[in-house]
Amino acid sequence: MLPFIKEAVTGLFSKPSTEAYPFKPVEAPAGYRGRIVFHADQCISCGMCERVCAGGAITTHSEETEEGTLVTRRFFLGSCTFCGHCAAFCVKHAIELSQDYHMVARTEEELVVSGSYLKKKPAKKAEAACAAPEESTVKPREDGLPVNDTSKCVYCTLCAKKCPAGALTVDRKAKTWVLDEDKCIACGTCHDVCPKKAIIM
Amino acid sequence: MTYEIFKHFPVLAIMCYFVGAFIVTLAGKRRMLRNVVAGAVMLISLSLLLSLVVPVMVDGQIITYWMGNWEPVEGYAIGIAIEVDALSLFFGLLVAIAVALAGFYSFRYITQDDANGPFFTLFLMLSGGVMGIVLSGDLFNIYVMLEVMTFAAVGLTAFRSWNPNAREAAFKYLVVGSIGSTCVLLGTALVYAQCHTLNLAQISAMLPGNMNPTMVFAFAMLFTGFGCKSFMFPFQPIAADAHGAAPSSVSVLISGVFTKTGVYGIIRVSYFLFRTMGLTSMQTLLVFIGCVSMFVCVTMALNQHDFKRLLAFHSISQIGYILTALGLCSALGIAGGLYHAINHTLFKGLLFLTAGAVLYATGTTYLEKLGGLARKMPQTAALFMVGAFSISGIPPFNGFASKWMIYQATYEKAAETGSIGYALVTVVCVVTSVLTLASFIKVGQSVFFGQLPLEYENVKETPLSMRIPMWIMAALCFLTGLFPDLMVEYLLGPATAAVLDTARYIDAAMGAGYAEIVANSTAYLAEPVLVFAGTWDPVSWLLLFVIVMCAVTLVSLAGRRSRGALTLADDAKHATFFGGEEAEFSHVASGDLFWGFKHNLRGYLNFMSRAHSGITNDYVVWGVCAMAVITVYCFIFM
Amino acid sequence: MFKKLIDNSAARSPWLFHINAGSCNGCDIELVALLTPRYDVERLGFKLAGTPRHADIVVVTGPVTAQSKDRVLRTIAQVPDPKVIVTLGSCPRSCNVFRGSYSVVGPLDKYVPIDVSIAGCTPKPEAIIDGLALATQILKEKRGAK
Amino acid sequence: MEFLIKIVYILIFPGLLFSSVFGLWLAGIDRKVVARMQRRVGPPVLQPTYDFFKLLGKETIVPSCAARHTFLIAPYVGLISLVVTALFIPIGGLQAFGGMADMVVVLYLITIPSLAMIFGGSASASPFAGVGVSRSMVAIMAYELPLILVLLSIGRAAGGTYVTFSLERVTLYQQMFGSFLFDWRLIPAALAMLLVIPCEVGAHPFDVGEAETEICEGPLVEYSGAPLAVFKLSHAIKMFIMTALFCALFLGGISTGMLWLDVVIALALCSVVTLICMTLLHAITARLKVEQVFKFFWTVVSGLALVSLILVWFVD
Repeated sequence: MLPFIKEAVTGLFSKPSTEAYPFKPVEAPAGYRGRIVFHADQCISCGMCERVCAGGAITTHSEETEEGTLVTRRFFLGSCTFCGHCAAFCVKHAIELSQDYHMVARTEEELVVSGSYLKKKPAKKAEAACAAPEESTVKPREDGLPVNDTSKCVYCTLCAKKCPAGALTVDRKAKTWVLDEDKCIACGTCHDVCPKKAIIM
Repeated sequence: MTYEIFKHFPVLAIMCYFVGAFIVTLAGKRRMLRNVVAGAVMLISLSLLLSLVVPVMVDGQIITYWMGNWEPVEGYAIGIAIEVDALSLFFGLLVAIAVALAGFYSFRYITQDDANGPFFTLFLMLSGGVMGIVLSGDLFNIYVMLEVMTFAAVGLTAFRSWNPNAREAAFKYLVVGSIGSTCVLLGTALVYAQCHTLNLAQISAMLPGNMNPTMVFAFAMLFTGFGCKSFMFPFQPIAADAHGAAPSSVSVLISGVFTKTGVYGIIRVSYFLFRTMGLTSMQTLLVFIGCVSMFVCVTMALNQHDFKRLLAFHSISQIGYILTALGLCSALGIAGGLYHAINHTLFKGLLFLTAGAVLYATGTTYLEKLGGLARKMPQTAALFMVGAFSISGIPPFNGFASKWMIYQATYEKAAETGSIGYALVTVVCVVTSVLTLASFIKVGQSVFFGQLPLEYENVKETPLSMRIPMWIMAALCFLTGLFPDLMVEYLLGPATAAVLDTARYIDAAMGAGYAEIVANSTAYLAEPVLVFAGTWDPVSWLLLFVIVMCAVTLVSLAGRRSRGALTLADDAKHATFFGGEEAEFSHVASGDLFWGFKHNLRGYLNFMSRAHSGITNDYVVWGVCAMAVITVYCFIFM
Repeated sequence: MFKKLIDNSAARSPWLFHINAGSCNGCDIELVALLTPRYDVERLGFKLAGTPRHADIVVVTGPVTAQSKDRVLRTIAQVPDPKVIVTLGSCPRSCNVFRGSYSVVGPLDKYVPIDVSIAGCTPKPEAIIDGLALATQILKEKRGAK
Repeated sequence: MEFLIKIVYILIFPGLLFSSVFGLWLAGIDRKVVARMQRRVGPPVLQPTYDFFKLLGKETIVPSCAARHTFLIAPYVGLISLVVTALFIPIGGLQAFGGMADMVVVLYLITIPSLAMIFGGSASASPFAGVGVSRSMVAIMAYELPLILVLLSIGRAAGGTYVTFSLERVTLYQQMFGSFLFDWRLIPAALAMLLVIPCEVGAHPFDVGEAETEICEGPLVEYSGAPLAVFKLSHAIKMFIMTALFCALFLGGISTGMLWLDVVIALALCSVVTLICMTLLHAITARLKVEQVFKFFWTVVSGLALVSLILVWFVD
């Protein structure tokens, strides 16, 4: 009993350990995963974020316009677990979890983070495609190893990352996709993970 | 003498009941006629006694009536006397009021039972017997009336003879009651052998100071006998059985009136006939028995699952209060005891009548089965609460006024004698009072509040003819609590003086100066002057209450406008907050209430429950042991 | 004047009632964290009430499970007016990761209008304080509307 | 004139207005200081007042299976009897209705608010209330025994060779011979009384009946709006009354000759007693179980009070 009394009395005469929060702003600690910030201009529409989102918070809406496809990516914070998977999987670092935790809303719309960008129609490529329409069609190989459809590939490197045998080397800058046929075990992982369905087996 | 005419009233009051009892039988199955006769009898008797208030209570007369005009010859009373002093009239009034109210209640209540005929005969016999005891001035006459009363009560207990419990209770009652009657008869015979007279006044002139072993034995017998009639500890289990089984209006009589005759007998025996009350040992004995009765019975009451059995145990608990107060042998104590006696008759009567109302409406008094009746029977619930508050001594009801006097008296006695034991008596009284409150909260929670079981969805309020007597009793509970000054001045004061002033009683019967010549000592056992250390002034208290109530009502009315009308709908919003299934019946059972209390006292409570085994033989053994112990005690200390 | 007094007091003494509609307990713990010396919402007059009858603000956590739905709705109905319904965390707002489960029948706004939602999984206590402050404001508006 | 003075007593000075204001203030400092002892900032001192007025403005819901009249009347009965109790307790020698049978009256009157809560809760037909009713009643049974022992000790000590039940005499005696708190025979009784106060008020660690977390505030579970406000007010006034009773019984000897100064001192003492017996206990203890409360009061606390009674009785 006595130690408690001592504690209480010393508590009475010491400074309270309470934060003065609403009157004095408080910063979230480093590493806090708060409100999602979407840099739409960096998005390459690989759709990885949407696929890894556990809460199903990310939706994509595309609209065809004259200049190309207007892609709107919508992050509904009310359904978000703030796990950070989308940010981790985004190769372009277009998604970022900020330290802003003031996610209080009266309506649903206030909880939505969205960004749109215009995916231009590939005008030049289209001409090239016109020139050699047949060549661009890639057929599956007969030995079961993967083939890359370069017209679809965005060189996101996901297939290389996922490849269990390390048979794929993808270089984003050089836009190359090289398969080491000796290492490949034809497991099909690259085919499964490819967001653009560019790998054909 | 201007009061000549009043001389005949007491005997008429007694005879009224007996004559009425036989006329009622003649009425047969004609209910109206029967009710008229019984009602008239009860009202006549009540008004006869009320008319005696002025001469006896106010003017201090003692009315003596010699049956057949057999007046004393040469200082020996050879005739049967009816002698009414303030004490007798006090008890007489109490009897008449309780009988009248219980009787009027019965008119409707008893229609549920098919056998109508014998009820009022027995009822009036019981009333007449009780009235005979309290007004009589003759020891053997008292015995005869005691027997009349006991057998009528046994008959009434077994009245619902289709109920095996009732038959069993009546049997137990008969057996244990006989112990009491035997004791009284033996005591009476011994006294007659010693004094050659049966007149109370003459005995009380001759006996005190002339005690010999025979008389000590006679005293022990009379004391035990009347104690048995008042169901003091250890005779209390019989009361529980009898009250539980008898019809409620009869329970009113058994609890409110029948037990009072025991108290009256103890007063007459120990304050008048033997004047042993002056002895410390005697005071200790009575106070001890009172305390044990009140504490044991109140804890037993907490353990009960039946409304009426619970009330029965409370009766004895309250009798314990009365005995404790009377055992103090001080004016304040006697006044407090008598005050509590009349209060007990009123509030316990009221409670038994509400129990009867519940039984009438639902067919059961089993606490675990009932619940939520306040919504269906709001008036009965209100009446119950008046009764419960009165018995628990909540101001401003009457129980508080009398308990206050008892606390005061016990504590003053403690200071006077310098004995800390009496201070502990005060503590026991207060604790008992709290436990009483607890057990009535248990009843309130299990019967009137909480959830309403589905089978009682169609229960209706009791008929008006049953509610009127209850309301009268409730009003009396309130009034007797509100005007303790008037009570003291007109009822308790004279009665207390009568208890302490034996010389006047003797002189009134035997002729002036008789006491001085014959009696050894006519000194007061205690100063018959009521001294209050403080005054309890409920009227100004009530004034406060009314004013504050008005203020609060005004405020709440003012607030109500802004809140809008209170709606009462049967939707989720107005359902009780509960996490379980919607329709779940979740009433806290009466047995589970006060678990914290029962858990701590489980050793004691289990012992007590086992001791109240319900076996007649056990109870007889208890009674005989009590008789033996009291006898031995009297021989040692007198 | 009396009305103004009551209105002012109402803003300073919002009592909370907390309903767990199948939450993982994360939000519940953060709500309780508000009572700790560090956050101490009692200084703003908030108090965790034991029963819906005393509450002004109902705080719901968890996706509404099939088992809890009836009880949640019943309890919300039992809060006296004016009341504000606050959802704490993502679950009651959208069922979050539990969406589509056979046992989840949420989100809450299928059944009752939500006044304030506090997002986060779980929200930071400061965010909860923000949310409750907003709820208090709404409470005031509702009082005025009445 | 006398009637007017009575009205003033009832409505203003020790009565309704004053006891409400002071009670709410006591409740406020209690909450504030508990918070500070736990190193929190704590609510403003006026917080109970805000709560009270807010509740006045809320909707009152009567559950459909409640006994309506009892449910609605009970809080007011409790409040009234508390206000009336306030009139009987001498505050710094000022007793609105002196010379009455105070001690026993006070003993019984202060159970009425708890009783009102019990009957009101019981009338609400909630099973939580049922449990709360049971627990509150056990708490009453628990503290009543030590309380009467304390009162008897005081009555004997103040009565000299005689005994008294009059608070007025107790105060007078203390003004002549010094406060009872400094009488060594009565120190156990004072300790017992300090423990009785939180139990009577329903404060930690003896608030078994109104446990929010376990049984949803027990008897109060179905109350909302104005009746609840009245109960909260009663709770606050009870704090005032019980501490004032303690001051009258044990600290009545302070007399400066000026009535108003006496009253102010008495009120300050009330606050101090509140801080000691309620706030400190609240800060350092957790809630006991109901059977522990009962056991504690019937053994330890009653034992203390009994020791005092015996000392007062046999030692001069």
